[in-house]
Amino acid sequence: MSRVHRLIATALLGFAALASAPAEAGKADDTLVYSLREPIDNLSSYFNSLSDNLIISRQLFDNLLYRDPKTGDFVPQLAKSWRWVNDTTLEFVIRDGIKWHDGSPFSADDVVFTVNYLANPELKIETRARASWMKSAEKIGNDTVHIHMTRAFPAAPQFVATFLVIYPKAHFEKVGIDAFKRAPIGTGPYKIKSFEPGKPLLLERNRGYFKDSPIGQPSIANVRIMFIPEVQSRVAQLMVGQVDLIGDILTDQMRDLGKVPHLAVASTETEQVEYLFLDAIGRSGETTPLKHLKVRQAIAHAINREAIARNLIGPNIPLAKAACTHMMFGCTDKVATYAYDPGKAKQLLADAGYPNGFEAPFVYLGERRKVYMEAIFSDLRQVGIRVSPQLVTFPAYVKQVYDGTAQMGHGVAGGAAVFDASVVLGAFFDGGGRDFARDPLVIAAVKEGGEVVDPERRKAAYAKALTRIAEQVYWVPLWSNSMNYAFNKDLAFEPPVDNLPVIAKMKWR
Amino acid sequence: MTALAERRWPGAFRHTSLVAGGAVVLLVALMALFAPLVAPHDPFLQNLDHRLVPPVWEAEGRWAHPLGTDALGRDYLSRLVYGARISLFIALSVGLLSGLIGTALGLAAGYYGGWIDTAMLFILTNRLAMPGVLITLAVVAIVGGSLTVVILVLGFLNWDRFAVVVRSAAQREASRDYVLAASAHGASGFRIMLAEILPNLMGPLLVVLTVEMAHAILIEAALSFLGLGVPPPNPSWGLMVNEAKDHIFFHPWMIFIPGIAIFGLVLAINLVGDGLRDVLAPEWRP
Amino acid sequence: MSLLEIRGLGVSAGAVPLVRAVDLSIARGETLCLAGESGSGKSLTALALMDLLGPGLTRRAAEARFDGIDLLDRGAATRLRGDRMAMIFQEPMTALNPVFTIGGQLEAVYRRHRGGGSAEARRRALHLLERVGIGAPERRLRQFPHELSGGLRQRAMIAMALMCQPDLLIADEPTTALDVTVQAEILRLLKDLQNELGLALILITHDLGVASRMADRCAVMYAGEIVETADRRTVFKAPRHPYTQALLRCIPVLGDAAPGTRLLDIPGAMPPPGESETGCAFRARCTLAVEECASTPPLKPVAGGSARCWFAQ
Amino acid sequence: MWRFAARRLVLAVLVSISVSLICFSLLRLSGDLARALAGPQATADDVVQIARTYGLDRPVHVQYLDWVGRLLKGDLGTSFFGATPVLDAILARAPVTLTLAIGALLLALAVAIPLGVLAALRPNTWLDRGVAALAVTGQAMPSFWLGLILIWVFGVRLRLLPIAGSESWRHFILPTAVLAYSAVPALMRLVRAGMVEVLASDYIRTARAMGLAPFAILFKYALRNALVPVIALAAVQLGSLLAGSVVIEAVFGLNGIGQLAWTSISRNDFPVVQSIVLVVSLLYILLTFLGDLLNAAVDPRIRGQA
Repeated sequence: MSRVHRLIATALLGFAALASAPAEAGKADDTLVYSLREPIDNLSSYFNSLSDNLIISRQLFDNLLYRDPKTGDFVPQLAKSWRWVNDTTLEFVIRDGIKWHDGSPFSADDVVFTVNYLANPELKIETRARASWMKSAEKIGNDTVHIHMTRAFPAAPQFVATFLVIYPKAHFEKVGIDAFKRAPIGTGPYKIKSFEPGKPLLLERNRGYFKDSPIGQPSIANVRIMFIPEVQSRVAQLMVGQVDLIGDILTDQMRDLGKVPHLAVASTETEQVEYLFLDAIGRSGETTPLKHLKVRQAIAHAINREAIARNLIGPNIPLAKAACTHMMFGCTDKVATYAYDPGKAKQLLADAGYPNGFEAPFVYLGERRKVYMEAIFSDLRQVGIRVSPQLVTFPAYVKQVYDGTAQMGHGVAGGAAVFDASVVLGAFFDGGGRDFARDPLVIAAVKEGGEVVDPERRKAAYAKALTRIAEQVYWVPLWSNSMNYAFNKDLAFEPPVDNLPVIAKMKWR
Repeated sequence: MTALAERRWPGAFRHTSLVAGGAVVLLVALMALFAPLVAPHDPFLQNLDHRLVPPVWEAEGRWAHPLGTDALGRDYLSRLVYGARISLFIALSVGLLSGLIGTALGLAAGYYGGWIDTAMLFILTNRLAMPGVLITLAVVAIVGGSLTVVILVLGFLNWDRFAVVVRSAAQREASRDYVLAASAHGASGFRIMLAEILPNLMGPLLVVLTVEMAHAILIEAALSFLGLGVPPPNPSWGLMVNEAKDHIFFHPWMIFIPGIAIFGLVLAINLVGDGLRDVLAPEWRP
Repeated sequence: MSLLEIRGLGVSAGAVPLVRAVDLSIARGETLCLAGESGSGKSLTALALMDLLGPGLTRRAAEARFDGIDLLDRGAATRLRGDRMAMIFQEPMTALNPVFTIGGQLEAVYRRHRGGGSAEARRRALHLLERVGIGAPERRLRQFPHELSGGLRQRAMIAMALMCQPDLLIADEPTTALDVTVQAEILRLLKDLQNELGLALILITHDLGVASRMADRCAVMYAGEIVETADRRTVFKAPRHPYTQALLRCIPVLGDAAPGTRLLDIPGAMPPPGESETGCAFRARCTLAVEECASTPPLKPVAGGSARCWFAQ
Repeated sequence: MWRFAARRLVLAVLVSISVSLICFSLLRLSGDLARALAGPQATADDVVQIARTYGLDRPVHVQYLDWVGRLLKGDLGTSFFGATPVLDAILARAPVTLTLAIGALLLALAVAIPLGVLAALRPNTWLDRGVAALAVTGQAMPSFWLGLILIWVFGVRLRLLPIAGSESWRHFILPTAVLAYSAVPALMRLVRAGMVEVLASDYIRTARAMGLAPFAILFKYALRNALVPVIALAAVQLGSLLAGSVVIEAVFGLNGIGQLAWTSISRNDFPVVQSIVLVVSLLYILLTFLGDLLNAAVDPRIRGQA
């Protein structure tokens, strides 16, 4: 082609691009456009700890177990049945007839391979904690697999259902991890149509998805996943119809978007609990006022959790009474509670020797929490506690917590779709780096709950710990973390409590 | 004579700009100084029952909150008034800190020359090669944002213009007769720099100071926009933009007000700077 | 018939007149010196002739003809510039474009007015560089201005001005910025070239020594006006205007002044432009000034020329 | 010329070395990396394991030398997240950022040069004043704010342009315009000042006296001289546009290097952060080096100085 021809062709193409409207999302072309936050380089949830990656994994892969969000029960997915063999061994019987996206059959070997691959401590995965409970896997007969654990780990079924997506042994061994991260093959309801870092991820329905899957059959033909970090841009795209579904928006934005005619909104509580932690043992310095129980009680009384939750968190989000959410196994609400009472808070401060209040740094994470965090600061300010807030990044936050330099702060506990009180208590009240109470009584109870498998004994142990935490106000539990979604009215969508939407369950109305 | 006049921006414009810019800066400074008298409400007082009240020119606005209220029901006008304090404080502190560093380096390099000059130029090249925005972000992300951190980081990163200007001015002044005379009388290099050369650099220094102040306000706003600037509940204008951006599509006035305040103040400071340059140091026109 | 004929030329910056009512004429082969203190309007007069005034400056004239061509017609003036009228300047250091070679700059002038290939232009440039006394012209053509000394640059400037064989050369203080020895060489070169090429030369200088050596006729300017114009003999032996007389008193030996002698010692200063609208501009410094001088004197014809003074005879 | 280039090259190498050292030490100031990497559910054993796998338990100077050694082999290391080679991550995103930065620079030059020239040709006119106003407002405009407002106007209200993403050239219109607007003032002032100075210079008067064509005088003689400093500034500006694209990329959802830098900063992905800082610095050094050479090519006086 001559240079002139090329120029003309380019010009015409440019003109065509200008003339054509931007790709609209929606029902008409049976393409769901879902806007996520963080751009991803690879599609392996083991080699990428971003929560958005877990969402994508959900669509491409299956787990051995699936947790029914309605009942909270673990139902078999890739497995046909499962049971505890002993405190450190789980047994799974594998379904037959399931096929990988490339048509090859799924087998017990794939499960064994995946577990053993991840259990290798030398493997460079930054989501090590998701795998470190597993020691090895062993094939018992044709379709039965045992997973051996490194320690007694009662939350194992939860981890299996949430994190342990199964990889294809033969394909993985053929292409290697680097190629697999870019073009993975799963058993899941959707398969990859195209993936280039920096571009939207295109998925298409897996027509050969196995019939007995507890999540049902995928209904929407095509999925286009975009990555847009700035929440306003996501909101704007939804408003102009370029996107069908967005999550992680502020309550105020959700309310406003709900007024837009072609949009619908939904909000759900999640399995995470938000809390304030208080340095009750003086890790940050012997002189911290927070060592006084009365000061901690004053803080609990000073915050108008009800008003903040109603106005800024969301209409149906339950307040947390204890250091857990009601969805977690082992949680209880039969603990001491502290009603909003600024007068009493001032009195308690005066009794503790701080009639004029005090100043303290306050560390927290998360840009989108800023608004209600400010409301909390303002309430504290009313009773004389002047906090200097530090909105930091995750590493800086972790450092302050582990080093014990933080006096007080906000946190979100639980999560990563683990519905078990151990995920809160085992992490924050185990006497370790993140424990600002280091109360022997609590530590012992938490240890017990984390090791025994008997549900009733676990419940009792956790109740003991939670009661003590509330009495001593080691934490001020706030409310369940919530997640807000807005979406195209044509889309039938129910927000999942585990923050991991399953596209296979969505339909066009 | 014509060449000199042509070098500057138009004469009439120059004067109006200096006057107009100066008036705005003065107004903002007064507002900041007498914030408690000017602001109708406590800028920190939240009222969750009166959130997102629009400003008076909107249909549901009321005079109790002339510029409306923010997402926590705090009076927007009061926050704007108190925010002027923070913006000006940051601008001045960063300007002075970077001015101190840059002037010291520039003076030493320009006056002594030789290896000191070479060393300074090397440091300067290094500084210019470092992506300032990225470093600022990284440092603030690591240590956490606070007024002090923001001022220190910006102060330590933005001295280059001072150093460049002071260095060449000092080189020129160092060869003047009065410096030679002082040096012949046995005055020390340090004394000559401070007592003889520095006073003669006030014009260009003042001009660079305005540039850096304007720059500091913009950078702080950008940091706050990314959530790494001055921490809440301080009513920094950048933070107000940051908080308002959540509401841009439904309550656009929220982002317009602090955005225009930043734009206006920076514009005014730049106008003052341009005017000062024409008056004090025409040779420093870019 | 004279080559250049100017009547009533004025230059003003807005409403402020800088040069007023200048009449000039010059014949082929003649040298006219425009003399006067700095700020007297000599250079502006020359720039106005060439239509080279900077922005903000305007010129007007009753009549301006070059070889019968109307210079007030801008297009005509533009076509003449560099072709039949050329000009060289005081600062050889800055008058040449630093980013082009000497050869490139010379050739551009030739090609602009004569067209033709670059080979022809190059031959012409080589010839002229040789003619103005630059050694190794081949090499110089490829050099940049900053590689040449001040004297060489001025020679290159002269060569550039002569590229198209002009009829008139205006030299604005061509030697002021140069060393004394180089000055004499350049002046000699100009004189030789003039004789050889039959150039009309307008030489602008504040140096009466230069004027007395070079001029056929001399026009003395003061505060934007020509105060006396006459042949060299009259100006230097029998000046009629008190200003010219005062100037000459400053030079040690009349008519025999060495180049480089400066005009220095007339008490007082020239009035700034726009200050006095009427009256003789020199009266504040004039020892002869009387009441009559408050009204503007005409340029009165006197023996050998004319002078703008009530007392001139 | 060669001596000039060689001297600049030595300086460039020295600066590169010290920049690498500064980058490395600056970013080691922060917290315990292994812990941050390990995530919220990690146990103490997990943390130790991670420190060992990533080599974070070695002395700092060993880590630095190791890093530099690999750098020289073209290995920028591996991201802590996703185990992606940093070079791949940067290269994958480079097209977006380079399109944005170069586009913005070209747009800025396309605006700044004609307007600067026009303002210089017509000083003290309304045109000149308008250009001055454009420069002053451009300097005072918070770009993230302008970006959001433009999204609101063109994306949401008028629905003329896409809001976020980088799929077609239409996606680049708004971010390029916003970024260019911030670069225009400095360039335009420089062009105007340079043109005013050059037009008033003796050699332009000479050119006019020699009767050269006005068009040629303006474009061949004057502009070429006035653009000498503009070249250097443009090279510097490209560097700062790359760094400045952090905010713009966040606003417009462009997945470029700025975005990579920002996400990596917020999760302390050291290998990525320090590589990006280094790459941007090296690019700046390279650009100024090229700018110097280009200047020398245009202006023979600079060549002579060395």
